[in-house]
Amino acid sequence: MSLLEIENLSLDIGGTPILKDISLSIGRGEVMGLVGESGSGKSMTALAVMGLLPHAARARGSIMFDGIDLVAAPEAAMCRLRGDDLGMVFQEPMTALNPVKTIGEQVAEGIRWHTGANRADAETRARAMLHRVGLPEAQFPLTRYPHELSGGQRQRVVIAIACALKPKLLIADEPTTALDVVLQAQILKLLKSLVAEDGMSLLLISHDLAVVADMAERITIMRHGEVMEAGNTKQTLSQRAHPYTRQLAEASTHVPHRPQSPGQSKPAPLLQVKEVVRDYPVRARRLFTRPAPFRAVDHVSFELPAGRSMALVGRSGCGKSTLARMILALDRPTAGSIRFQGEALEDKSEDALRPHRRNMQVVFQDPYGSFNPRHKVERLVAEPLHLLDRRPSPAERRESVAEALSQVGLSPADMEKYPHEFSGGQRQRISIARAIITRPKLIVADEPVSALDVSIRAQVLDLFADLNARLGVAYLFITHDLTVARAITDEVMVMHDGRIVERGPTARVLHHPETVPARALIDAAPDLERALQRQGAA
Amino acid sequence: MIPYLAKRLLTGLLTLLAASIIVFSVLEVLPGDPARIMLGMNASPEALAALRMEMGIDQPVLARYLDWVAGLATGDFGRSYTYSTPVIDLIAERVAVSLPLALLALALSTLIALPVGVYAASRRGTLSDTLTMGLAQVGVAIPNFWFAMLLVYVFAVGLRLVPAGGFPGWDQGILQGLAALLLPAVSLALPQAAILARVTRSAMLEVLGEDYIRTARAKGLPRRAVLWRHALRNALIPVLTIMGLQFAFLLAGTIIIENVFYLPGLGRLVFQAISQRDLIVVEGVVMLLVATVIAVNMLVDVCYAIADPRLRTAR
Amino acid sequence: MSLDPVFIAGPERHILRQALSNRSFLIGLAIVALVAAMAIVSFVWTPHDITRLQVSDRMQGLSLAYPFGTDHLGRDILSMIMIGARNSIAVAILAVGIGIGLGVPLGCWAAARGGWLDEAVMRVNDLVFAFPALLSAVMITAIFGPSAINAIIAIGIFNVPVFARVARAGALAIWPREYVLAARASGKGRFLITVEHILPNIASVLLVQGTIQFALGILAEAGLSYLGLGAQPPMPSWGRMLFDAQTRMVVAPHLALFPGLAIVVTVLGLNLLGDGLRDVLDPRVRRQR
Amino acid sequence: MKKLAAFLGATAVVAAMSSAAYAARTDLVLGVVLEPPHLDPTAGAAAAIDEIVYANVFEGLTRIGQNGEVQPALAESWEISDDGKSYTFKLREGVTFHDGTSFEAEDVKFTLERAMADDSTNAQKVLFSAIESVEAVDPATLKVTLDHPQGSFLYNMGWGDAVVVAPETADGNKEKPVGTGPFKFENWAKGSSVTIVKNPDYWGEPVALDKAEFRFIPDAAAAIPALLSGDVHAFPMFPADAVTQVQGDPRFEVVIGATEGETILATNNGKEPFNDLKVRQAIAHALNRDEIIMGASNGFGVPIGSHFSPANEAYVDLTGTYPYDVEKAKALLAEAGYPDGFSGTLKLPPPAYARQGGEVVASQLREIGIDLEIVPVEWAQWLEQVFTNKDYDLTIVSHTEPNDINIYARDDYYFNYDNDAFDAVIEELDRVSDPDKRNELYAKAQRIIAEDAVNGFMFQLPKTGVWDAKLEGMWENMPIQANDLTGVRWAE
Repeated sequence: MSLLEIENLSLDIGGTPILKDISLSIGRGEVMGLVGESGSGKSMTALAVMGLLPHAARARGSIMFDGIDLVAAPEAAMCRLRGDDLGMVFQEPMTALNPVKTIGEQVAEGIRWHTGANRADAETRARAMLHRVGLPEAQFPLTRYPHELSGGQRQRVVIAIACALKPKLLIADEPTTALDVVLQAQILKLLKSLVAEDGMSLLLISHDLAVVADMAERITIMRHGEVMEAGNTKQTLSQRAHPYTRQLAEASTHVPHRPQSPGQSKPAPLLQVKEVVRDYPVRARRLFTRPAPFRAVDHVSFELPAGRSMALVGRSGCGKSTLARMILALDRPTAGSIRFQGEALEDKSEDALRPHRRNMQVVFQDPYGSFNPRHKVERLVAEPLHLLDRRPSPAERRESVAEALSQVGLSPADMEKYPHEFSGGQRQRISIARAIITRPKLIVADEPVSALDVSIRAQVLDLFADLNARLGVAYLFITHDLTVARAITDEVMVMHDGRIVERGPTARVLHHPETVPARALIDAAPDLERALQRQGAA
Repeated sequence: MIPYLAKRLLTGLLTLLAASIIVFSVLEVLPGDPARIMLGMNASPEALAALRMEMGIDQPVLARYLDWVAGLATGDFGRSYTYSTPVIDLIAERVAVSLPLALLALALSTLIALPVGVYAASRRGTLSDTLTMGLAQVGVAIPNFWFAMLLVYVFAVGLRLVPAGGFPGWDQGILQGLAALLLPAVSLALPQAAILARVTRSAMLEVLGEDYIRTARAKGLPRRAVLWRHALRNALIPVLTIMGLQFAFLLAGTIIIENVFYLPGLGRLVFQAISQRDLIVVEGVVMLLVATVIAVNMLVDVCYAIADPRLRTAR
Repeated sequence: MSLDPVFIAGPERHILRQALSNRSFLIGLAIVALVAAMAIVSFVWTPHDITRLQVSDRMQGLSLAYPFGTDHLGRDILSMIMIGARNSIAVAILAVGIGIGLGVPLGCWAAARGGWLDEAVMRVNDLVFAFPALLSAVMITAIFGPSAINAIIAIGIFNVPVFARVARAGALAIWPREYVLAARASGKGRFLITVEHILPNIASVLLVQGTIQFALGILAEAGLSYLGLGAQPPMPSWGRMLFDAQTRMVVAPHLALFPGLAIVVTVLGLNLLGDGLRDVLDPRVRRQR
Repeated sequence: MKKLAAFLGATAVVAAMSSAAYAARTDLVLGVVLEPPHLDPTAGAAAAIDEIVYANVFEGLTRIGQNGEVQPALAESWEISDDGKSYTFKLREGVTFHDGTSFEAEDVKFTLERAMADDSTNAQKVLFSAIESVEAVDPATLKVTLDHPQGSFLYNMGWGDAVVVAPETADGNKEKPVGTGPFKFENWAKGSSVTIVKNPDYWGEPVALDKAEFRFIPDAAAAIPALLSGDVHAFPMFPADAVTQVQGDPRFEVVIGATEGETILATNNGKEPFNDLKVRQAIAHALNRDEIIMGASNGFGVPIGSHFSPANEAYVDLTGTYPYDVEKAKALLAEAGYPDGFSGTLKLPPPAYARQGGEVVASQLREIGIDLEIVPVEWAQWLEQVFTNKDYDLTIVSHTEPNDINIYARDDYYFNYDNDAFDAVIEELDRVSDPDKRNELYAKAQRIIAEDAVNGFMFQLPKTGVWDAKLEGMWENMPIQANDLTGVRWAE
């Protein structure tokens, strides 16, 4: 008999149906992957199991866990199960821990609550558990507060809390989505070993097929609150019997078609970065001693030829976004020079920058945050027209906006709408339309697709490739995601601790990394094909 | 934390200096002659001049300012024009009423507001939440002096439970003193409690939506334990902010209540000193109140750091 | 993955629909509209002429001719409350106007420039905050003499740092947003960005704070008039009516009852309106519901 | 909740205990409106000083009795020379100050010379202006020589500003007054109360009270609950508005007496259009005194037609000089060249009689077309703007100094009134000491200013005393600013 048996689970929140007749089972000691894009209902399924649904939610059907129906169980019974037999790890490690309690208290709390152990015993067990998740007491005493730990370390604490009492079922809801690839690999490894050692069952929820393919024996694919397909991981993902499964799998390995990079001859450099340094002051912790500044960018030099597409890859916090902001002249370097079209930017006034800004635009990561929600699309897309020396008439303005919108595959009629009326992918298209309206020579794109679902990401990448070919615009992609680099760049630079450690043609760097940081990034990157091969070998 | 506090102390002192200039120059333009007020309609010019010299207000402005600031720095607030006693003694007598009153009111308001706010937050959306918060809304809207008038007529005049006003002095016994401060404290505290309860509730609601609350629930803690062990302490920051503001208000903003209950507090001292043009007293009290606000703000900051470990290192 | 975040504000009809289904907004709006209507009607009509004293009719109880009775000089209380509403509303609105007019530009400026200027503006703010408000108002009126205008100034001055803080905090939260970066990348200066992007997005917070300060302004005005520092006779004000009433509370409690209720109801209405607006406009609260 | 109830219970017990000791008491709590700035009556004008210390702590050569009559005090008797310039006082013997030092003629000499000195801060220096020299003949005899006869000299010596102080303690009287009276100063809780206790070494008849506390209750509204709750036993000047609230209550006695306070609509006679007699007459005709009294002091107070107290034997009723007549007033205004009226300001000091009376006056003058802007002022501003700088049109104020009709003769007084005939009457008054002749002159003076309508004469400020019905011996009238407690006792 399986440990968890969900049968015909339906759920609605305030009358809106969220889950429709979900059925799913997990055996003892089994790892089940639950995959779906946003809005597929995978997180709600997890919360339903935990009994932590929002107030207005109504569930029907049954969730049998170890012989108990969780849908019907009273709150007191659920409290006994949660943290003891059921553990859960959440997506956002930065906010999942109570900031005012030490990590020791937070791990020990569940132990004391369920076992009635005294403080000392609970702390001993907490200490042991933290050691197991890779936080040995020597470096991470129980008295540490969450804010003193990094994101990856915090996620380890959350895992320690969830696994402290060796639950029968561990639910991990996108446990690595907020972390960079290297940390992701480490956390996944940790989860794998804990599950194996303690014989726990694991329900791993992810939007990333590659992650699941690497971890799970069986997989369930959800969409719009319904189960599309379920079965053995390797089989399901290799055969791709269900059209949606196929769509997902293909999208996650999608490489846009690009005409051969324009001319092998070296065009003139569009952007030249020389010995750029950016320091940030650090707040004094002690009176009278001024701490050394934090160096975010450390003597970086490179050139970007016109019309080329280049990736700047690195782990979070390596300084790549700071560098991008300096290139965009939104921030000034502490030392060094940035030349665009042959002219230095770093000492120009805002007025003198105008002609350069016209030729250099930006696309941001967050398609939600990059628009003023109170403006219509027309005004949003037309914003850079402000840079033109001659103000266009309203009619000309509308014409330009219409043209830009059609170039990104939207209808000119969309300019009358507000941004919230669009989906995430469409919004990223609007942001690209805004970036190309002044016909720039360079677009700096800061993680332009990492917030998008896989199928939409593929479409947006296609659009980037297409614009590169048609308009000859050069790209600088800032990303931690190697699939993006692989898909549409000619060259890759790997950044680590403020320095560029490796640089070369994309294929060469991705297949034969020469430096340790580059290799770490590439090894850690989830890859569906490789994962399936490994699954086959196992 | 320590360098941060040192910086705060320094800006606090600068603020005080700026305040002293403002207060002094504002009162300098205040029309009215303190000597004339003392001696009244029939005073002869010589008598007026003699009194002005006695008060020291015949000196030039700058000399008087420097004299006064130098005095402040050494704890000498000068001598009252009208009472001709040291200002510091006058203030000390009044603080002995105002401070206990403010503390009593703050304690009452906190004791009422915190449980009510937490309770309402934990019962969000229910009838009892709607009712308590509705009452709190009304409480916020009641002018405290009107409330005080009603309280006096019910509890002092009608039921004769407590004195209608006045203050017997602490030497008449602690209990007597507290009895005299009870009604004023209640009338000050209730509107404040209504505000604080609303702040507590919304701070709690905000915290209850945080991820770590879900983590705590996932550990198997029941709602009540989560509420008191995890949510309350995190909700304290906005609550502390409001309490700091309220304390400053209670110490200085009670003129009206002091009038209704004819309590010899700081507010009435200033009010009276303004009308008698006893400027040096006004200046002294205002400086003291400004200093108190600065000190309370710093204290609140320290409380923040106690409540939230992130602030111990972040600053 | 999380659900779509609710947007700060969409097109206005969206908000209107939200507002019309919000209970506190509706009740608050109704009360405030009633008080405003009373004030407006009083310009053209009141039940009695309160500039003509009928001392012989003094301190009458409730009757058909005088629904709320008469005061110690024989004036109709209802008429006085109606005209007093004018005074309360005018003082509070203008005081809020001073606060917004000075505080918002100051706060936005501080947020846009940052650095020492920000520091300086905020320190001046702290300085004003450190002054005991009511006492300072008493001093201000002692210098310039008691009048409605000076009450407005005294209350308004203390509104400035409130709005400066709110505007600055709001602006500081908007500045790092990507659409501001995009606007900067489009070459827009601080002023233009503040006008086009910052102000519209902090408007809702300011509106909510505005209703709160409005309510506080009415209470403050009542307090000042009670101390005799607000509007002067023959212009009636609620606070002074309470002051006049309290020596007569035993024989004529209605004198204190109606002006007090007028204050409570008006402030309550404004606070409900503010709460409702916050629910409708602030996405964070809305998500919690 | 239980704890709260227990706490309330405890406070109730405390309250009950404090009112339990009720039988045959010898203590008294008196409510007074203003806190004095200090307690030296010879160095300040504030009535609040005299209201506490006069006759209780300090005594002068003479004293003013309950009905305004001059009585012997520290001077047992006196002789006046025939030319009226020389007064020989026989002083009481065996009198000591509260600090134990004995009272002698030298003390009086010191007192008078201190008040007359150039650097004197005595608020009523004019009282001593006639004195030429003071001589201590022997410890019990004092001779005062005047440079001209002064009919009011003995009365002047009865003022609070003329009380006798000891040279040893004079400088400390502001904080710790030392006098010869039946009560000794005990304690001053600033902002709250002054306490005086019985002086066991008093020369005269010992007082019945052991202890009296003057509690400061500036707010009219607070006075009522203080009285009703039994916190305060007596208010010599209860807020007039509030008297109605206790009038029917058998626990209290309400006594409406007279003060020396002529409440007038003071007029700037030196300023257009008020320098025109017709305008002033128009104003006089427009004032309805009954309504004003009703509005200003709850109907208490006697209408007056001139600047003189109805309690005084020289009083002449002149209220009919310019009777209330709106049509006549309008006609006079038209005659004066203001058929459509004019506008002006009405400056009102803080007391209720002024603020509330002002609203009524403004409303009445509006009837004849005079549109007044009400400008409330603090006393400080009133003294500066109105009294000193004469920057005003109209103001309402009560002149509480006794027998002060002579202010109309003063040059440069804030009324800006100048009438030689009136000045002559006052000059004569100063020299004449024959009572009949004096009364005649007083009547003449009253008529002149009434006919000139110098000010709007409204009413005599009432003394609205309210006290516990078991209290005896409280003063009914207030001929001077004082709360003489020498005769006050609790009924058995």
